[in-house]
Amino acid sequence: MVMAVLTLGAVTANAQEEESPVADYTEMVESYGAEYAPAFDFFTVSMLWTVIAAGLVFIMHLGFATLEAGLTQSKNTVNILFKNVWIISIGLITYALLGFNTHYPGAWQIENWIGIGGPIGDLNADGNDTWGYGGLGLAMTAYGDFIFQAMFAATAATIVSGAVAERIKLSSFMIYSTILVAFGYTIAGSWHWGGGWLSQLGGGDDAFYDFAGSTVVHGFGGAAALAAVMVLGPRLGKYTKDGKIKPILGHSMPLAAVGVFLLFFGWFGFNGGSVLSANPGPLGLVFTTTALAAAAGGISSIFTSWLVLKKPDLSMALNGLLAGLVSITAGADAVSVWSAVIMGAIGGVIVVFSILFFDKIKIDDPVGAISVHGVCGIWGTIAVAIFGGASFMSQLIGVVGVYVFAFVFSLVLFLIIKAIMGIRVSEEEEFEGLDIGEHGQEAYPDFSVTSR
Amino acid sequence: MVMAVLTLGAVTANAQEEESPVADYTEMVESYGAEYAPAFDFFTVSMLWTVIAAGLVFIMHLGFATLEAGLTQSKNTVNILFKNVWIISIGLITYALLGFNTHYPGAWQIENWIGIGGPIGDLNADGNDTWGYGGLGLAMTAYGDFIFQAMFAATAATIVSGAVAERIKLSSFMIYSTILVAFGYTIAGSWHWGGGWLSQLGGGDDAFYDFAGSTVVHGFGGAAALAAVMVLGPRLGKYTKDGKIKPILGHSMPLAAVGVFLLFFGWFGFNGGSVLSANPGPLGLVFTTTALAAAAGGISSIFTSWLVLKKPDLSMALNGLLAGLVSITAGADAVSVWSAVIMGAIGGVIVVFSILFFDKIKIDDPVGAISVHGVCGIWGTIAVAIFGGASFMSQLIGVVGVYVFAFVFSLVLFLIIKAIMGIRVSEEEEFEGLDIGEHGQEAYPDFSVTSR
Amino acid sequence: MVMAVLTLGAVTANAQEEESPVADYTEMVESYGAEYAPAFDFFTVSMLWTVIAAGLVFIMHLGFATLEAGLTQSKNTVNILFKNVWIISIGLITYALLGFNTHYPGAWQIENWIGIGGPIGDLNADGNDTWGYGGLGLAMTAYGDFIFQAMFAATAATIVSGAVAERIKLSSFMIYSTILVAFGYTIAGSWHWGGGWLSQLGGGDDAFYDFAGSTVVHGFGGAAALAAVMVLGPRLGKYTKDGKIKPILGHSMPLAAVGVFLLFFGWFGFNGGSVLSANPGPLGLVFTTTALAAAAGGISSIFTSWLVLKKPDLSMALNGLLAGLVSITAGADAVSVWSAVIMGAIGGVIVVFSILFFDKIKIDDPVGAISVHGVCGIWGTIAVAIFGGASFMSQLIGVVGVYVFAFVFSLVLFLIIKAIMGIRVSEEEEFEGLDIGEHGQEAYPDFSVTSR
Amino acid sequence: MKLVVAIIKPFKLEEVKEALSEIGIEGMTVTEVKGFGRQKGHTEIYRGSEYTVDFLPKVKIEIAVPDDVVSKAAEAIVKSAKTGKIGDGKVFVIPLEEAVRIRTDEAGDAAL
Amino acid sequence: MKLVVAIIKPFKLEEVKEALSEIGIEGMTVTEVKGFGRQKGHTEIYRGSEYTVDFLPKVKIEIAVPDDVVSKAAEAIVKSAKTGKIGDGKVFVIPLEEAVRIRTDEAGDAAL
Amino acid sequence: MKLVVAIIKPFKLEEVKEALSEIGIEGMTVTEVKGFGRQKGHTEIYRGSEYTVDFLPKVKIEIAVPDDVVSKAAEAIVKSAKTGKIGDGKVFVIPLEEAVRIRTDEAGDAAL
Ligand SMILES: Nc1ncnc2c1ncn2[C@@H]1O[C@H](COP(=O)(O)OP(=O)(O)O)[C@@H](O)[C@H]1O
Ligand SMILES: Nc1ncnc2c1ncn2[C@@H]1O[C@H](COP(=O)(O)OP(=O)(O)O)[C@@H](O)[C@H]1O
Ligand SMILES: Nc1ncnc2c1ncn2[C@@H]1O[C@H](COP(=O)(O)OP(=O)(O)O)[C@@H](O)[C@H]1O
Repeated sequence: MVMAVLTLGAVTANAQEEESPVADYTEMVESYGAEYAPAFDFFTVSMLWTVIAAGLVFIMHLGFATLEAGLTQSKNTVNILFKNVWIISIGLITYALLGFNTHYPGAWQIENWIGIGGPIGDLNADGNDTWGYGGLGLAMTAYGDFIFQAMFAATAATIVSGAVAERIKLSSFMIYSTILVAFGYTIAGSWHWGGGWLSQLGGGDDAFYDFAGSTVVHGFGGAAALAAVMVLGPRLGKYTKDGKIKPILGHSMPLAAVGVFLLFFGWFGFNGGSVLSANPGPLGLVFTTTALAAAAGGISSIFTSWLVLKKPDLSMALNGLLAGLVSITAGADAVSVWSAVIMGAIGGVIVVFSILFFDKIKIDDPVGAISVHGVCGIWGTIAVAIFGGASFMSQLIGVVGVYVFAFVFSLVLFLIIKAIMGIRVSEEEEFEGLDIGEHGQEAYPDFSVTSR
Repeated sequence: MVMAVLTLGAVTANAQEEESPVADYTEMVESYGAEYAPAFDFFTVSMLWTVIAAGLVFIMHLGFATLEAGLTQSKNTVNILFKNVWIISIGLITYALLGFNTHYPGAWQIENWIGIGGPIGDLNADGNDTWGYGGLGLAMTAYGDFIFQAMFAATAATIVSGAVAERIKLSSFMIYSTILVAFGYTIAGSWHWGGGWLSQLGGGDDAFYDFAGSTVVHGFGGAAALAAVMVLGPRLGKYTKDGKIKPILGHSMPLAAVGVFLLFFGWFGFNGGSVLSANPGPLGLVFTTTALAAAAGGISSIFTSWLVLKKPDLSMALNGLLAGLVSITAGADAVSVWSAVIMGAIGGVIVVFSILFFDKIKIDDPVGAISVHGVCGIWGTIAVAIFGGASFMSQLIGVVGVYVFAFVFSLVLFLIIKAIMGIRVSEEEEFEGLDIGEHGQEAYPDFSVTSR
Repeated sequence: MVMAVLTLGAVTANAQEEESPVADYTEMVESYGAEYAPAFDFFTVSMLWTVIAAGLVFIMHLGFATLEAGLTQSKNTVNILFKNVWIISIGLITYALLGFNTHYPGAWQIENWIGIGGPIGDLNADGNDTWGYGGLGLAMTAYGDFIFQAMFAATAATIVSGAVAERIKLSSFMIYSTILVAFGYTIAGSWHWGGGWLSQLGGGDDAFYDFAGSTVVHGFGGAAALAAVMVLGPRLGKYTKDGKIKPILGHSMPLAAVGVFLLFFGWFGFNGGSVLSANPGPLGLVFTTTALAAAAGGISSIFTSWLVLKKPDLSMALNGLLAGLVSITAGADAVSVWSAVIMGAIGGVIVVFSILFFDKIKIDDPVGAISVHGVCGIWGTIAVAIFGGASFMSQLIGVVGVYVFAFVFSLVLFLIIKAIMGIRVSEEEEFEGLDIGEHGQEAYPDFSVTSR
Repeated sequence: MKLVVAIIKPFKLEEVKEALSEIGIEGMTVTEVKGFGRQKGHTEIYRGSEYTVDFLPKVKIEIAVPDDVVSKAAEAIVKSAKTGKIGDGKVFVIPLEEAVRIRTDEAGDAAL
Repeated sequence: MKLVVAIIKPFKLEEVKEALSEIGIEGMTVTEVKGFGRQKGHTEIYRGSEYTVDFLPKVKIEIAVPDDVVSKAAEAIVKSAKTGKIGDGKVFVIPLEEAVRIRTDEAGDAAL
Repeated sequence: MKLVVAIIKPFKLEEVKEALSEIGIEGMTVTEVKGFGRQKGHTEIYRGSEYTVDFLPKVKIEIAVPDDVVSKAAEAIVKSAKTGKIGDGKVFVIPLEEAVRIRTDEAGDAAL
């Protein structure tokens, strides 16, 4: 083996003194034996995909921020952007502090149900920086695993953020979102990804199937959002005294569209990264089902809104794309392309009626988060039983389990925060906008006379 | 071989029960024999690049959407964003329905000229999920191939969308774009990429050379756009009765700039992905020629517009970047870096004069799509003969063939739609804006008094 | 070997006539001998990562453009976008013309201090398109190396651009930025990356440690910006006659937020690509430290600004994310995750006080570039000595060397340009805005009456 | 005829419009304005510097009315726009010598 | 002197400006406003809820003119702004007691 | 009472406001407007076509004042808004028949 490396050096005659990553790598592989080369190489490329996918999931947070900002009033835009900076920051730190070691435990406090881990240490120690991590159970290093999962963590809080926008007290939301991400999401996640009870349904044979998290991520966020909105109440002026709905318009459709396209883009990392390796077979399938479900959701929501509302509604078309994406997230690797198209298309229909329904029952959700993530999350999860061969019972149990937990956790947490410090800004602040009220800043100060 | 896997298991002592992607992969490779390891590994990394490149091409659609929105009036912004949601959605679905199997036929209806394929099936069947796809003819699975090509498909329609903006009837455009993508683009594409007559020029020795589609994608879109604009006529008020040009200003330069930078970004996937593998040699070259041509186009258009118009014009600088990109697309893998710089620079000059020219002859193209994609597409294709050793004759034939086809196809289609349902909104709607007229929505409702 | 390839062909029975990238690759590998397979494969995947990282660094330029545009007045937006198109274009061309061969010299004009190289040639020649480039010293081809480094080059000029915004004469800035990128940055870079004196401190054992460029890129830009602002003076009306600060508000917080999130996204390529291979160990670590430092910077700046300014300030939170990123850039591969968190958090505190400080001493930096890049660049570099085991002395020498050079270079260059052609627009133009003055264009013309 | 000009708080626009509707006034013209008065603007912060926003967003309503409707209109505005807090705004009455409806060339009270 | 105030449809601004130019009026001040009147706004939809946009975009033109030009100016506006469709707008004439050109301190008709 | 209306260059707003403050005027209403006058707009370029921007951004200030303050106010505006260059704007004085403070129902000079 040493000889081989020497030969390698000879081939590259102009080799410099400095260290050579390629030679190092080769030497490392050869120290295991040539027969391990494919394993190393597959590991390396899979790990690369994992970190790139993490980057793509990161950009979803910009998508959420701009979508949310676009669909709300300009007087609350600073507040919304601020919340999104907060969420991604606290989400990452919290996941390092206790999320990661909760999702990969071995150490439950309550077996299969509750286990809170501690901060991560040097994840490259003990050979975790090579293909040895998890005993080849994963084709990535522990840091790769960490950063990919960490980017998911903040998603749940972001979903709630959109639903409670334009009226929630900033400090209360900051505390709420921190606890939701730190404990709520991590616990629910551990049921599925941490080897908890959901992964053991039917003795593991009929395990709950949720590929990239229709239920565990999106459904969790949607159910938590529903509880939050119920406690918080609608925005002032949204529903008139005589029971009519008075829409409060989002201030920038371009921002909203940028948000949705970025979410679509990032979803390739969300679903594609959930393959957890660069295995060409599932990777190509997942990219294809993801894109086609989104497209089908877009088209079906366009025609549904056209039929129902008489006009082709852009905000519904945008939500339709997202609905398609949420609908395929649970089964992206388990269904055929045309099943994916049907799943996405049905998601696009559902989201239109769901938004109309929640508006009718006076659940005021400015961005449609409950419908997109919560309702389509249910559909997407159940659809894996219909189209992907998962156990219908397990899917149902999983949905009910996660949604009820998220709803109750969010409800109790919100009520406690409400009791202690309040959760809603004053009427006057709501009229004036949270930008001035909470931050003393304006999003577009230049349009005012003063800045001239 | 089984032994080897066992040994592997022994190395990773803490291996868990769960399935191991790395071990699976290794086992699969070894079932073929160790000598296939490089093939498998190259295939895996190439496939990864293919799907990432597909994601990058996807984000170009956000680039198109924001560029188009930025260069048009705010009263038409909802309409433009809507059209872009429509195009990407219908483009993907259509490509699955009949585009893919048209581009990879074997089954012509009219040999080498027209072949319309059917819907895709399970592309992972028959070993297509491994390196076997296409008999090693491609370093990607069939799904990888599909999703990458599918993202290209909608581009042609998007190009037209910009040129006909601010006056075209929505329903007519939706039908037009669907048919253009479903039949027009797929047929033209099959001539080049489906083994059709363009790929057989000179018995295949002097085949038409169009690396990533200067002609087949951009030229096609530009020529179709020209026909569409000619049928449609200019926007009201663009040309005064006394023959003067009255510019209709785009409403947001930041949106336009975001669009161009995103297109530049996505072009790394468009051209880089067209290497069709992760082969380090061409990959590095293509990234470099692509970036340098864009840069040269930006610089040359800046100075051209400065000289001609007396002021450095941002919209021309942005179009210059795109002109450089279109100009290198046909030959990105076939020319040297300094040739790329010259090609891009000439593209940047051409685009300025071309935009001025089309404005003078009253072809009203709000975003300059005909010049950027159509005219620079010709230049880029011909330039491969000058700088990259392609046959001049073949390049010419290819350009003429594709442009004439695209123009005629678009013209006939547009005239038919015009006869049946009309193609233009009413004068009143055009004055008021298509956002209110077609969608009953505003892009920036918050700036109006009512929303306060 | 030939036999092996034949066998391979046999496996894929439906192989077509056309060339097969996989077979070509396999053949190439086998021509070296099977024992080189891991080297080739690692090289291929590393090269792929390099070009993807280059794409990510490219998108940082969109981040800079939108951040800068968002934090300045709308009357200067066209000018800012234009400058950013210019910078990325000239940066790439310049780097091809003389930057690359300066950073990888062998040919100093003044040994270890100054060496200006010539234009690049065919970098794929001499086997540079395979793993032979640099004698395995790098896991990428020469084009990969080039395009990744080229994307870095323009960064320094972009940093200055933000600091001098809203008052600098366009033509003067264009000349300034070209020379800064062409000579200033390349020389400073060569000290560290070109094997110059910084890399030889302590005989190379105590070499200056700056992983991805806290000092060499960000510090360089920040110090150059400081000199530029000192020569240029503050914007009119920023400091009143009685010595008070009158803030000039940025016109769009959404644009600014988009910019920061895109910078964060691109930073994964900036730092991650600086691993210079796809080595799973460092790659996962670098992604993790980068993300956590940014998050910590965001959180600490939020609380710092809240304490100091009484309100949670969005623009400070955004700068905090960037501060965290700059703070980790020098040591991203050399510190533990919790060190990264501390480094980022301290960066987030520093940036708040630094911005306040520079405002107090009347250094008018509209976007906070000097604080974010300059001051946090110092902190990040020194922190590697504290947390990452680098030599404190070497780090100090490196910082002083690069900062002094950048400051003096920028100062002299600016003074010369000032003497020859002036550097500042007229008072009237500054009042009216540079968009009208320099470009005769408006960024948002649609909001004016005329466009209706 | 008089031109009744009211400067009010933006969120009161809807109520004022309804109050005017009730007394039969169907036409008005509205402008976004900034007001400066007893009501002081808030202090805001931008990147660490405090500054005062003097001008607060207000809405100006202009209503041309026949002489006999002036006081009724003014009253309706005052009542519906009042919050009792500083910054509620003003009503001004300006003489109007002529009014023409562009569509029909009608002039005088008939044009309103 | 009088202040002639016209509320017109936005896309008529150019024509009105030209009509005024033709009768020698060189100065005017223009404001974007929202109008409420007989012309009812359209129904719009946002995420499934219908709502009516009562206020339509209009443009207000203010022109200070000597007494003898008033009727000519009003006429020119009415003629050029007319489409005959509801919502064409109004012309109001307000007495003007004084006018000063800031640049030169000229007052009265000379200031216009 | 009079309504003093001034059309000024936007960047003079601050100075005018201060000048008015100094003579005790504490209330005013400001509108962004576009002005058309002797001062010709600049030529701009968009994608190769030249066009003239006729309307220049101006700011309109409206101040209701008691009769005896009118000339002082006009003077203060003229002095503080003057640059001496074309386009400085105008001051108009319009009669005001009534003024009401919405908050208190005070009327007349007391309302200002
Ligand atoms: N003298 C004035 N002339 C014109 N507008 C005025 C005048 N005084 C006040 N305003 C307008 O009325 C608004 C409210 O006035 P303000 O003094 O703040 O409160 P209040 O009317 O309750 O005393 C101001 O914001 C301004 O728009
Ligand atoms: N009484 C009024 N006072 C002030 N402005 C009015 C009045 N009536 C109408 N307007 C303005 O004139 C515009 C056109 O009036 P409208 O009643 O819709 O049509 P028309 O003038 O053709 O009858 C309105 O949008 C509004 O801006
Ligand atoms: N007759 C007028 N009526 C109303 N506003 C006018 C009139 N003439 C000028 N203005 C306003 O005053 C501004 C300055 O006028 P202009 O003729 O350009 O310069 P100057 O007042 O210095 O002679 C114009 O932009 C316009 O807003």
